[in-house]
Amino acid sequence: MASLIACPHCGPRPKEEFTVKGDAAIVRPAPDAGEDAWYAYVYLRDNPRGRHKEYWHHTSGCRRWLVVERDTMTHIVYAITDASAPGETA
Amino acid sequence: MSSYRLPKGGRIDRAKPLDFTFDGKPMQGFAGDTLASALLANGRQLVGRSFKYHRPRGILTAGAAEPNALVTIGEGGRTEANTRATLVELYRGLTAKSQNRWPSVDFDLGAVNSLLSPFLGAGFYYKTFMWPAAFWEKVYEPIIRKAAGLGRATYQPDPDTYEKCWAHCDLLVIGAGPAGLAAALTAGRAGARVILADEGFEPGGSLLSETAPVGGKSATDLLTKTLAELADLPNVRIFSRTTVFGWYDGNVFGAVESVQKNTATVDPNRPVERIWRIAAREAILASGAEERPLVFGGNDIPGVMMAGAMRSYLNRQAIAPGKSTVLFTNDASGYATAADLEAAGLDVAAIVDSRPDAARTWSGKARILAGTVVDANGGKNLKDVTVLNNGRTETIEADALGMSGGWSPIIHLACHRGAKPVWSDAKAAFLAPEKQEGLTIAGAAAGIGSVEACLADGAGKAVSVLQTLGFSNATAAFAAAADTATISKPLWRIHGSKGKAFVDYQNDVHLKDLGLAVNEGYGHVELAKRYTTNGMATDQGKLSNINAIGILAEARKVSPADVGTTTFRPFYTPLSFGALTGASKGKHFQPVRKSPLHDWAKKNGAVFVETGLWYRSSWFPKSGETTWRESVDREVLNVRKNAGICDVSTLGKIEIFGKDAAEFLNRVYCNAFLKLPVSKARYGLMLREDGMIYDDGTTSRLSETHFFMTTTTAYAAGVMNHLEFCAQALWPDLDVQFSSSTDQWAQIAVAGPKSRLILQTLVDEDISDAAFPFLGAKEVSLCGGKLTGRLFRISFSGELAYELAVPAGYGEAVADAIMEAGAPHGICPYGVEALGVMRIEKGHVTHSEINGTVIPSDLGFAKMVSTTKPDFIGKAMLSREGMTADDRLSLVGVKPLDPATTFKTGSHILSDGAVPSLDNDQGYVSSSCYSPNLGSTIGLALVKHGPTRHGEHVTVWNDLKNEYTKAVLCSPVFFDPENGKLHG
Amino acid sequence: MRYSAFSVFLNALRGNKGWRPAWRSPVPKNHYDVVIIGGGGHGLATAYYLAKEFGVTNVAVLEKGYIGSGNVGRNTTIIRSNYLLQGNNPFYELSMKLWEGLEQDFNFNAMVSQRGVLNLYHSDAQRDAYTRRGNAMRLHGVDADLLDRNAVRQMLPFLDFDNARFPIQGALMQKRGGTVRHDAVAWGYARGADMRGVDIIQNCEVTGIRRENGRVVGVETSQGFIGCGKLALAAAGNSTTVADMVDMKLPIESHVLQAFVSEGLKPFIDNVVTFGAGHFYVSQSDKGGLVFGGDIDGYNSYAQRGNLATVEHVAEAGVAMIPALSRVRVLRSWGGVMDMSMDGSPIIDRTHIDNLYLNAGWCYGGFKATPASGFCYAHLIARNEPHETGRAFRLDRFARGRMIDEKGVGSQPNLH
Amino acid sequence: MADFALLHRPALANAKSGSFGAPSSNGRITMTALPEGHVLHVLATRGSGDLTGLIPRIGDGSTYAVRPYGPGQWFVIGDAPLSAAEIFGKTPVLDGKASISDQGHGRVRIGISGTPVEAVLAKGTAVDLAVSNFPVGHSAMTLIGHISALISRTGPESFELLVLRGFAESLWDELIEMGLEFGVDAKTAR
Ligand SMILES: Cc1cc2nc3c(=O)[nH]c(=O)nc-3n(C[C@H](O)[C@H](O)[C@H](O)COP(=O)(O)OP(=O)(O)OC[C@H]3O[C@@H](n4cnc5c(N)ncnc54)[C@H](O)[C@@H]3O)c2cc1C
Ligand SMILES: NC(=O)c1ccc[n+]([C@@H]2O[C@H](COP(=O)([O-])OP(=O)(O)OC[C@H]3O[C@@H](n4cnc5c(N)ncnc54)[C@H](O)[C@@H]3O)[C@@H](O)[C@H]2O)c1
Ligand SMILES: Cc1cc2nc3c(=O)[nH]c(=O)nc-3n(C[C@H](O)[C@H](O)[C@H](O)COP(=O)(O)O)c2cc1C
Ligand SMILES: [Zn+2]
Repeated sequence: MASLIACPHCGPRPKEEFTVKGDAAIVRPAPDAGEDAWYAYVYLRDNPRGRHKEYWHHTSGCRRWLVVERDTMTHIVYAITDASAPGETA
Repeated sequence: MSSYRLPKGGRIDRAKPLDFTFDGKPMQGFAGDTLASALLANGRQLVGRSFKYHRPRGILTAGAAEPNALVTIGEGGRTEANTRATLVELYRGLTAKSQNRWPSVDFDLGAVNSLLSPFLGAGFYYKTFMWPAAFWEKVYEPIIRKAAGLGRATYQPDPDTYEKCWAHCDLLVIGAGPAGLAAALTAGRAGARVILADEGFEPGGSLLSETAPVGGKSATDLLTKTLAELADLPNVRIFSRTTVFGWYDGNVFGAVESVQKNTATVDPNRPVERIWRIAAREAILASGAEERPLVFGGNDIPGVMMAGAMRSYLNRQAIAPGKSTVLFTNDASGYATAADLEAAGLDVAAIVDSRPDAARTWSGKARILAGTVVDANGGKNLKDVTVLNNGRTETIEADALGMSGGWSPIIHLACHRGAKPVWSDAKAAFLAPEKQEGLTIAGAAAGIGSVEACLADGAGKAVSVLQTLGFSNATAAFAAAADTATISKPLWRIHGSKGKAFVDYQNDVHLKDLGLAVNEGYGHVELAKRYTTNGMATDQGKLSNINAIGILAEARKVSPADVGTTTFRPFYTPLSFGALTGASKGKHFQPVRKSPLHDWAKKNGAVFVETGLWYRSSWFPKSGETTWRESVDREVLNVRKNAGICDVSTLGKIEIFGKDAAEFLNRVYCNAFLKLPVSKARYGLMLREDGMIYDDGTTSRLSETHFFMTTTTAYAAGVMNHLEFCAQALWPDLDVQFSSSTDQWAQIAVAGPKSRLILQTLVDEDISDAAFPFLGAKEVSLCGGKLTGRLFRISFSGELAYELAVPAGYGEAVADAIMEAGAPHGICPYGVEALGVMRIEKGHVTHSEINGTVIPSDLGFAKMVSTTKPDFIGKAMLSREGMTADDRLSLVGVKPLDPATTFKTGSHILSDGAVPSLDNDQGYVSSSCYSPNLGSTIGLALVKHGPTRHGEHVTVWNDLKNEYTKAVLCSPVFFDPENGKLHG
Repeated sequence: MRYSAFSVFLNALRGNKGWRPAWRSPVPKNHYDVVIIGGGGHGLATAYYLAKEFGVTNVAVLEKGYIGSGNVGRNTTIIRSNYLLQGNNPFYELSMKLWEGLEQDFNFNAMVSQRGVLNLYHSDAQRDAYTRRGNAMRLHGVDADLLDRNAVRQMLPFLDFDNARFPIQGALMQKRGGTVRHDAVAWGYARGADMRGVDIIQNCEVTGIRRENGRVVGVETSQGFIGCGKLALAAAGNSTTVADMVDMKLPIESHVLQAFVSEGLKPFIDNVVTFGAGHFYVSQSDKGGLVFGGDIDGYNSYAQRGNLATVEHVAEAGVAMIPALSRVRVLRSWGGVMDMSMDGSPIIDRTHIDNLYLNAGWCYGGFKATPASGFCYAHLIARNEPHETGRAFRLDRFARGRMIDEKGVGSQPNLH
Repeated sequence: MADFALLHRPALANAKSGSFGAPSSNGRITMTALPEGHVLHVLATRGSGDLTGLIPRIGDGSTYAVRPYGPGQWFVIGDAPLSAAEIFGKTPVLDGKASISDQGHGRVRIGISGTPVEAVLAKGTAVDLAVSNFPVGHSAMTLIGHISALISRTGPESFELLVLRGFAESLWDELIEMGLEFGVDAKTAR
């Protein structure tokens, strides 16, 4: 996938400009959420076949963390948003 | 010139003769020849030997699918094995050699394999060579490996250069045959940005060898006119000699342009090959169709050729295939070739047509036999062919045999992103989806036969693609036309052959191998491929796969639709490492990052070491010093006695701004930062969310809302990304911003008892212990206000020490000034080696210890982990059982009992007298050095129950070097444990 | 039919008409004692050892494609046991020992070729890490040698010793490491299992797992329901998908790793060599192709194909290591979908359902593990008790803080 | 240290200088090490709104002094070096809406121009530099080969690159190589 990722701030850029971190669907639990919640956050993944959200950092561009939503089987990209404002689609 | 070159005709330039050699023999061709056509012109049909049986092989095709005519071209570092003669544009001075033969291509001892072929059937090696067990590596495999491969590569480095580029367009058209030209012209006229790529050295595709009129006009005129118009359109770029090798996600196409593969005198200013990554909004694949060979006995004898290839050689390079030619066809193509041969005055002995019901409108001289060629006969060249005609066998003398089994659309690229080809009974071929997101197939690649229909299809499809791109004005450059081509029922194999009937020429897979695969349970198309190696040669089954599928279908008694194809994968044709590498090779493999003090260090005699992309100064040898240890020992002793100066500019530096900066730092470090006073530095530990230490460094507060963080050199980029992640993704409501200032500051450590004295001569403010105590951090004025810098009183060496940051461009001037000011005090420059020694002496950890599997308590930092902060990265996971278990490896010092003995980093620790075993493994030495202050090797080690074992005798075990050192575990702080010097 | 030089000879004289299928294509039975999901190396090896070593023969291996269509059929075939950590090292050594006798054991020539694996190092820090690793290996009796620059140069003079951006300082070598003909491993185990009564069922995709009273009773498949006494997952790359059928989340992500083969060349490189200053490793197949690979593409993927950027990255490292590769042409690239676990190490364990077993998380290194994995897993399934050697590969190790993290990069799978 | 001479060492002091590559006289590439003046990295404070009107006020008023490259991030560039005090003096203009990080030494400017300049840069960056897509005055932070840099178009056939000091020489060398086929005149002297 991702020969080009359309950064909402910079436009289409090649994968080499980005750093990928992983699942963006998981939410960091509250500090006191308990062992299970933290174990799930740090270690367990849905790893979906199909639509998946993940974090990409435009390291060699605008240095924003993005949430890329794409299909893990076809690599079709549905949406790319800034991680700070996940509601908006560019 | 030879009798094979016709006296006139073709697109060659007879005014430009080109000398070349084949197997050392001088030959001549013309501009416009390929190596293959030039070899044919010189009467050379036998050009190679097959992989397994070493069968003599000739030129089979005129294009990318060539399985036989593989030669080694070039000399020395330019040696290129397995090069398809059919794609090499002839040039003056070309040297070509045949392959996989010994002693010569005409007489090859390897051909005995052919006699053994009953024993060497598909997969024979899986069933034997197993006994005795030791024989595989010693006897069998070496023999097999010796026989492996076709050409021989060179070990010499490549003298030429390569590069990689990006290109952008609205429409990429792949293939400049009629369909592609029509599409490009249509799009070009509409004003779209167009790239038209074709692997040939002349655009035109099949038009280049077309003699029949197209739409009533000459094909050549049509081509010339179209190319001229395209050349005039500024928005159209034509990439000749450019093969599109892969279709990737995001509609990026990989293409390789051969820039200087057509010359023996390479211009060093230009690359020999160039990769294009083409970002196309839309693409049209107009790659044409591949003619199918027919599977009959002896179908590999030199002289047997694809009918279309024969036609192409005849019309493009004026080559006669032989004196007497037979055409064996299951398709109209054979007739077109026969007609052109006769028109050129050549003798066509017969046209053998396998289609019982073929409606023929043949008006030529050659007789037509309804039937099949069952065997081609001959050794190193074709002598005659055996034809089965209405149950009657007839032998026809011929030195050339053209075959056509119909056409397969070239859909390779259309399947690179997962699309599966679907069998079409109507087209008797596998077709890819005609339209996928970003890619449309046109022309023969979409199963269209006649030229007019291809032109119309290319133009029409371009119009609809352009409409989706918003070019609503697009109009087709060619009028609609019905496809007049007929499709024949496929003929997968010929029955009744005596000789070996090859399916995959290069890998010598023949009919029986596929039968065997089915019998043995490997009938699935993918298993058959792997078991027989059909389709795995350098041509990737361009010719063989379709017939193999048909044969498997027959053997399994199913339709080709049920067999399906194997997976099409990049690359469309093999691609050189050099092209893929581009300019990033040798010393340019990765860029160099230089410290602002690089030249200062160099001038002071530094020996450099690669550290990531940086070069860091390792040590500074003085004349008379013969080993690095001498220099390092001197530097260490001098720093501890007088003073030293060290370039620490490579440390990561991050400016952190914002009213929530303190809160932010409090969350990313495990220790407290909220209340760090302005003008103070603090050592911080940054954990990962799983509790492991990620990085360490000092962070200073320059104002309420401005912090300055340092990271380790190696983790600078990672920490910056991490901070941005935390700020943008985890806590977007915090007001905090980051600016990397690693390159802004030349950072200079000045350490040693005299460091204050020396620095005070430069720093305008008072830096006495009272005014500027340990962990002070502030902006300072230098040299009477000439410059502003930042001064930090921090120490990695354990000495009274400072780090002074000055704007990078002034780094050298300031370093010189410090050297000058320090000269009377005995200052010396020191490198990272001495730094390493001093930090080990002090028990300070680095990434040798912080290796991603340690938590703060492992390194004695338990107290740094805040118990009061509600949250910080890594907090939650620290309480797991395994993180609190007391058998974790933890930090100790280790030193040899006998200071004359030594040990190395990476040695393991065994309890005194314990048998070496993993169970007895107590840990390992993570860092070690010779300490000139202690007069002994010392080390830091991570050992089970480490801190409780000070004083215990152990063996430091380095079996790799047969070094087993008696040692004692001790405190990791070897030097000045009271920190007297630090506060000095 | 036993395979031997003699049988090849005999059959050749009879026109090679006598060969029978290497394994049957049975219609699935209604019920098996053990059903294994996944006809890759591990699933087939498990079946083989269940039958051969533990006498459990009423076994079916269900494979959604053809056997070997997964990673066993698309890996770079490297075997080695040069592991660092206590949980890994003995396990991979057990595997190496099994490789060493495998062909005679299952009567199929898988071309186990112990041609030596060299890991180059380019810095003092890398040398130190290899010293630690090599000694860990030696502690367990595994062969390891630390070569200096000259020794490497003697063996591999064609590496870049003169113009390298990151000069080669030496290498950690395991002589017993090498390669194995990947497909033959699948085929050999399949044939061996089949001969002992195991049903190998291809084109049979498991689409659901039926449970009654908290126990697995069978699987829904594209060929209908198949009952089982015990169910064993061995669906490398798709483990989470199958686990999801029983609502089990795993510490695993699926990632794609690409591999490549060059055009066939006369003998060019004898050993397996791994670059230390970039992502590149290479060996030459017995056919003559240079088989090589690099880093994973880095994002979750269930598509068996990769990215051009990664291809370039690998080629760049390749030429940095062996400049003469420049004129060698790459023939084909492909991808495999792997389970990347959160510490880079595998899982062989029971699950919260007491007749459901898990074998997963092999990352890019599970081919070499095939024999030991099959053996230990068969032990676990047959005895309901982990084999001594695979004991550390527990599923709960993350929750317990007992990760087996060779690389030390933590819970980010794309970094392992 | 009264006699201390505050010598500035340019980042490209030792970089290659002269004419390289093809001897053609038309369509050559010119590379120039631009003055190491001031480079201010300006970072918007959270929630500070649209600052497009504000940022130019800390610049020197020259064309293209302000180069936006990401949300809330700009480089403000000029030929004159600024002291720490001068930079500090600008902060009131920003009224707490943005912070300034001095990058005057951390980032180096390279000018590159000539008829084939787009073709040369296309050997490094995936940004579509066609003037229709990347007009004069446009800036983009991107990778050029393996090095990241801010590309700004300053004319139909001229660009400026802003690169980290430590990488400047490497990028300089790479640009020369990329231009060889057209011929390059590289000037480090000012
Ligand atoms: C490119 C590449 C290179 C590698 N190189 C090496 C190497 O050099 N050395 C090394 O040790 N390791 C290597 N590996 C890793 C190694 O290949 C794998 O770890 C190992 O093969 C995994 O085990 P397996 O053989 O059982 O997997 P697989 O062969 O993938 O078997 C799993 C099977 O399960 C099937 N399956 C999945 N879901 C279902 C379902 N629902 N129903 C039925 N069947 C299902 C799949 O079709 C597949 O056939 C590499 C991997 C890749 C991708
Ligand atoms: N039944 C048939 O399909 C059939 C049969 C016989 C002849 N033809 C003839 O074939 C022609 C078809 O025209 P067309 O335009 O579709 O095809 P074409 O064969 O004329 O042109 C295809 C061009 O694409 C190029 N090409 C292929 N793959 C490429 C790649 N990956 N990268 C770069 N270039 C690549 C080839 O070099 C060739 O020049 C017509 O003249 C038609 O009469 C078709
Ligand atoms: C060790 C090894 C060697 C290979 N050698 C070749 C080869 O010589 N020719 C070839 O076409 N493919 C070769 N392949 C690649 C296969 O054709 C195929 O691409 C791979 O097994 C993945 O399967 P797929 O492409 O069908 O998905 C090889 C694969 C492996 C794992
Ligand atoms: Zn961006």
